Amino acid sequence: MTLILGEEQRMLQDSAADFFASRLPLAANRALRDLGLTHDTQAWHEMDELGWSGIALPEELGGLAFPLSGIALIQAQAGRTLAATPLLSSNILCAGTLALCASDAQQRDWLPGLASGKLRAALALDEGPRHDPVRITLAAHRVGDNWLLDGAKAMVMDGTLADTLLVAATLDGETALFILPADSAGITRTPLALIDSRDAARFAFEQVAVAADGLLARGNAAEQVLATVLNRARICLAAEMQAISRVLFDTTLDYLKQRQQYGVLLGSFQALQHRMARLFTELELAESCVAAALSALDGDGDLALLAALAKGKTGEVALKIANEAVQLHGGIGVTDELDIGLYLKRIRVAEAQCGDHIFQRTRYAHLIQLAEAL
Amino acid sequence: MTLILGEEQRMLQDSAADFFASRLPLAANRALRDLGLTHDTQAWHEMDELGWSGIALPEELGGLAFPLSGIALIQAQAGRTLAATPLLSSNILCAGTLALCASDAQQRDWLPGLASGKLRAALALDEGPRHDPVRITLAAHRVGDNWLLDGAKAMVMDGTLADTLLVAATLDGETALFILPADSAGITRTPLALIDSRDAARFAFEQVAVAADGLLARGNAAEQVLATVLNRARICLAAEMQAISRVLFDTTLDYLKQRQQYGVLLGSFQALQHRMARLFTELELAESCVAAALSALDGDGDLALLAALAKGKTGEVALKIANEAVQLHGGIGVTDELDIGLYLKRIRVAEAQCGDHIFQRTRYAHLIQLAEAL
Amino acid sequence: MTKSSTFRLSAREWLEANCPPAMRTPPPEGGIVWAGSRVHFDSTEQQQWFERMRDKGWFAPDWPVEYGGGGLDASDTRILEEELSRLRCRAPMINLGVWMIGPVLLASGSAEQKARHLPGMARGEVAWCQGFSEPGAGSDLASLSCRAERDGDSYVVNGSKIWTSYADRSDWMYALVRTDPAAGKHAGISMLLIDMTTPGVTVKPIDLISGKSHFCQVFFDNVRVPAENRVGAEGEGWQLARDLLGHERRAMSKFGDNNVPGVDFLALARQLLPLADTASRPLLAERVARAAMDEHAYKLTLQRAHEAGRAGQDVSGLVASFKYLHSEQNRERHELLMALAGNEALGWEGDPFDETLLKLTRQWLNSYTYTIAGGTSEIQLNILARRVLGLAASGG
Amino acid sequence: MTKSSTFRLSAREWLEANCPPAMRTPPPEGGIVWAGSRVHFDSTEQQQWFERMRDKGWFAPDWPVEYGGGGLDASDTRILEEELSRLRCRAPMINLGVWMIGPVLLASGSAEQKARHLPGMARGEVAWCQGFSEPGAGSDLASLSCRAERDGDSYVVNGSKIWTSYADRSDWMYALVRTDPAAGKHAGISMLLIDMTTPGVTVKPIDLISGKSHFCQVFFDNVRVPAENRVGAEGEGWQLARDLLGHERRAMSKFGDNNVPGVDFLALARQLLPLADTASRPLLAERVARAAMDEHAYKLTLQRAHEAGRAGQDVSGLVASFKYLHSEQNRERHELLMALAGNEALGWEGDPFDETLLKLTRQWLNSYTYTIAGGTSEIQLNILARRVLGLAASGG
Repeated sequence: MTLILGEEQRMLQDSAADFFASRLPLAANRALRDLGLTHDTQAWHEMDELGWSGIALPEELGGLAFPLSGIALIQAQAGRTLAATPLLSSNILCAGTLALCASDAQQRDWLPGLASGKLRAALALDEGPRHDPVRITLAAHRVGDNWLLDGAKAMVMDGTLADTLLVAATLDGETALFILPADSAGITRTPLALIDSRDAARFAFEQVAVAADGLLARGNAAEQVLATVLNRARICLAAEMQAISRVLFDTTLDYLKQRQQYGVLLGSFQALQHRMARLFTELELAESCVAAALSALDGDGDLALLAALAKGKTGEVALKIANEAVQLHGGIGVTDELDIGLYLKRIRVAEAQCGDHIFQRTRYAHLIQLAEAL
Repeated sequence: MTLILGEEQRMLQDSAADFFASRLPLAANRALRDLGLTHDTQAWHEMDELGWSGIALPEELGGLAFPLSGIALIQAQAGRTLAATPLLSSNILCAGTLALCASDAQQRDWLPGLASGKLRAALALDEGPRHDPVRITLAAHRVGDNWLLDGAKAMVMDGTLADTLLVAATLDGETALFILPADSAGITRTPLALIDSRDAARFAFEQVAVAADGLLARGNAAEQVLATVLNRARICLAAEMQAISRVLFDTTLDYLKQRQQYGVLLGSFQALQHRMARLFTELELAESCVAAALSALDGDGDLALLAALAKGKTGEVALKIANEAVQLHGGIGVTDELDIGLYLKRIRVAEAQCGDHIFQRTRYAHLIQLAEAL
Repeated sequence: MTKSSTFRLSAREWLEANCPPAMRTPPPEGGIVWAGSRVHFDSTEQQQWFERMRDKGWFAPDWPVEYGGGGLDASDTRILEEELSRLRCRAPMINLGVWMIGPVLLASGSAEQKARHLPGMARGEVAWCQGFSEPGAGSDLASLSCRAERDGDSYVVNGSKIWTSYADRSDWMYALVRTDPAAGKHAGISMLLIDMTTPGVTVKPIDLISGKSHFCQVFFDNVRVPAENRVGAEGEGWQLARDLLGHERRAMSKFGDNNVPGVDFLALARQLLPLADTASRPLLAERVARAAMDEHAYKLTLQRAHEAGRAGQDVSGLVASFKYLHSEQNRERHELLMALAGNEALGWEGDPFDETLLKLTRQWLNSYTYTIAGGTSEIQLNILARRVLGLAASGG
Repeated sequence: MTKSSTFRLSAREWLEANCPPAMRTPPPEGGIVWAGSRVHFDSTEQQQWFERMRDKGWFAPDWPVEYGGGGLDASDTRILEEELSRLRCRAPMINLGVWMIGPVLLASGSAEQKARHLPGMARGEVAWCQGFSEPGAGSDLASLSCRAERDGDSYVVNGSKIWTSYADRSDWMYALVRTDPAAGKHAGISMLLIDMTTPGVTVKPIDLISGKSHFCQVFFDNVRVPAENRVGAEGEGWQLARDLLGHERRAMSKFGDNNVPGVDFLALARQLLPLADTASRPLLAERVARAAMDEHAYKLTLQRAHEAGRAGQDVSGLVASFKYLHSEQNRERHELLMALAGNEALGWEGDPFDETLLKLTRQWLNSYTYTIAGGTSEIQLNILARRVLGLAASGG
């Protein structure tokens, strides 16, 4: 396992940084929010043209031969300017699932569209307030050649813009994964306005018919694939949160170095210095976890363990840094004018998505056989 | 419920403070430790003469008409000089149990001795590493007119010096409480050397015969009585820990005001100031919990809830203050010469006894119906 | 019957008769009348309650009748407050005139200032706002730089004030301005009464991370203020502000009494816990218990301070910790509820989300304000360390 | 074959032949030989290993042969260390002479000093201790007050040194003393070599909260030290001490390599968890997981710093955080194990307690030392804030 970036990774990181700085800088994303928009469709097409939607997908189906860590690197750079991308939903969660368990025919049906960005997919999984991939109640049953889906999904990220849905259901007591057009008959979609202004929707499924070839996997296979893509998503979210933490830390550090109070620099107050120094050590610990998880994303390391470690640690640290950033900025810290609030809100969403740091800690406990000890 | 002391309570508190300052000051308790002694027998007789062993026990059996909070007040003052007393084991836990559930005959047999200090009793309850009053495996069964006890008790406070044992056993799947002489045939007693140098022993019970009138209570009654005396003990331990926290806080504050480093007073470093200020607020919160629990000890307030609150909060705060006291004293903080280490060790023992702050928090969660919500 | 029991009975009787039952319930958000020239009522009951209290003189019960007050002595005023609280009457209005600047004018204003301004305050006809904080000054109020230059019979004011509540609905502002830049930090400050309709005054509402707010920024661009509108002498502003801020706690407690009731922490936690993933549930329950214990301990501390204070003990140290404890615990409870509510607390607005949880989310964002406004937690800790614990200032 | 591969092979061969298998296991507590005139061996193997390494010159492999060293160049010295580590050989002895003062004498000592002292160090015949810290000086080393007054050909030393490891078993001390109280804080300091048998030297071992320790306090009462025992010029002591402390990390890492293995955190936690009360168990498991995650993250950080350093990146900030992180995490793990072990961790000594848990208890008490010794956590945070984050010193 290597914990520093390779040459190719650095190049992708730099070009992603350039892209977001010039094409979707923070001001542009703030403007989108003020217009009530969740993303910039044209900019997404440009990302597609860069080949990002096809990262780590089969080349013969339009994919790009770049390892998965590429998406985490892009997501981190997007995090710095708070840009939304289609990559987590469409590539990591949905195309990733197809690549792992779909039949050749299914892959041919869906992957070219997803890899090129012609299709946008979203994963419909969570039903309750907290992420819980093992408690699925949306039910599937066989009727003739078709499947019928009944139930609801409370929070589907990118659910409003998605034309394709990947749905986790329960089928004869097992987990099953289906793929279907998002406008299938019987689906009611309700857009959600989130604190981070990103796209999300709530779904109701009433007797939704899915063709026979809409079933991607069931039972153990489905659970394992779901676990894998969720772990990958966790690492991408960790990379994003870590990038945001770094922006918030640096911004706050700069502020403390410039701002005067009672005639002295804020940053010269020892109580604040110690808080910043502690945050610095936390930030660096989290950075190492992300670095290791990036390796695991590319197959070098224990994916499940490092995903739990990275998302758990970055989530905890990001919340802490965001809270301190607001507090140390004082009054202006709570104004919408400052960017800190935007980062804070995004962190809250990323922290909740795919399991918050408490969830990840229980995962980690399980993986190191602490739960067995009980 | 009143949260400040009444006139009589203040008088008792003052006389206890005088007693420990003059008769068992910290230097004397340190000297006892260096001699390998757990307590000062003569001083204990003097406490008996002051009537303390009989507090809140029936006057006609030698008791003293002072409410139970008296013992917590004494224990707090004893805590300040780290003096051991017989009161928690003999009065609160053992005599308290007898007064609550023993027959008149049993009370006449045992209470006069306990109230006068002629007898010293200890509660044999804990069997595992952590306090757990519901997991009792020491077994009792009936054989003719007698009871036979089999099993072991891992940690009996004051177990070496006790002449009388109150034993929690399991009888036909229920909890049962027995009283018997500590030198009964079949009992093996192993003295323990603890970090706080107080008296404790481990016990093995092999076919220990207890006379028919050795059974004090069983089933629901036994469990309720045990719960009550444990809650009282928790409050006394909370009062003691709080008193120690205050000594440690004051000592550390004084040190910070006197000690120079790099030419300035340690106490002028803002990072340390903020830590002390936070500790101050924690200390005062804990103080209020103890005050409310003292009222509950005297029947005014929810005993179980306030016991969990007081012991949970004081334990958490005491550990924090003790750790900070060591750290802020620097190098000399870890020497045996300084008293801080003695207080630290006592806090560790008091924190573990009758359930640490994590245990108390789960109790509190249960009592406010959070567990039911699960 | 003593004089005071007589007053208590008559006050109670009057309130029972005149406070509409609808006004004895906690107000909805923004449901308290902001008194002033542009007063607006949401309901007939609100208007009745406002007018009856006004006509009784009880907007300012302890002010002299000549200025529109109720003419009560301190003891009867306290009795009236107890009765208002007993009946759970809403505050009939919010009025910084009566609560804040009024008492200062009563004590230190000129005869003309009293006659001109107090009756309007006491009748709730003029809305006042406070111009103290400035951008860039933070907690360090005395470093203010809003400039008032003497020009004949007027001052010419240039600069800006921030965090001014309801400036956009106010008729007048009492403001601290720097009249002598050469004098010491505190000595160069004076207090002016500024008509908000004067040319050159611009008000810009401030959006917070939690959304719209009642805070505004106010800009002064060559605003001419007659010199007769200066309270006290030149350079006395700092002392007057200190007197005035002595009334702030009382005023804030009235705000507090009538605050929108927050989400019920324990009730919501109990409702959300069973919905959590199995593995996290006991951990979340423990965190809830911990926060509940802290809150319990805090409430007991309020009670203990009250009892100890009545028994003549010095409780200044305890009292100095309240703001810190309350705001920090409040933050912590909101963080916890956010974790419990997960996805359901990510909503900004809109029907699909539960109303209570939308409120939670806004309150969570708002909870950041309380550890900053009115003296940051860091300032509170400085005060505790230095004034209460007696540690020397400034080592590094 | 290159010169270095030749050396590697011959070193490996020699070590395989000469390091007794028993010396290739981690030593028990106190199981490393403290070299010096009163050297003591616990076993024949220990003595063999000591004598063979001594005779090979490998106590000081990179010192000139004339002073009893091994005469190796830097590259071969590193190869030897790698081979020692590969075979898991114990350090054959602890010797502050070779590790700390020896290199300083080699660089800055007089010819007489080198000839007199170096061979005894290199042969492990003379035990050295370090006299830097003083009671009352804490982290502020330069405020030392131990006084050395010139009197003819001697200095007369008065004062006290504290935290001197193994002073009670040492033959000589290198000490910092104040030779010129009038000079600046740093400028008045000189370094002396003091024979511990000189009249007026008293050594008192220090008991810690965890029990007996190797630390001592050393008192000087009119101790006469020949002026020829001063290293370098008068007033050069501070600079020499800085050079010397540059070697400390290397020396400490050797101590570290041979440290008593601690209790295995996760193994012990797994063993104790099932014994905990049902309600606390998931909470304790979560705390264990959290500490394990922190430790995992720390180890990854060590690795990352290593890789980044090799790739030429600046890792000074990262490295500056290691001591703080390691000692604080270590404290936390011990606190946690104490909670898990409950009653069973309350033992001070004696058979009834499990040996591992008795060790845990002592280690817990010892864990307090690590956040204090070698620069407190507070000092570490100051360094991070000022040197790494670039925040200005001293606001208050």
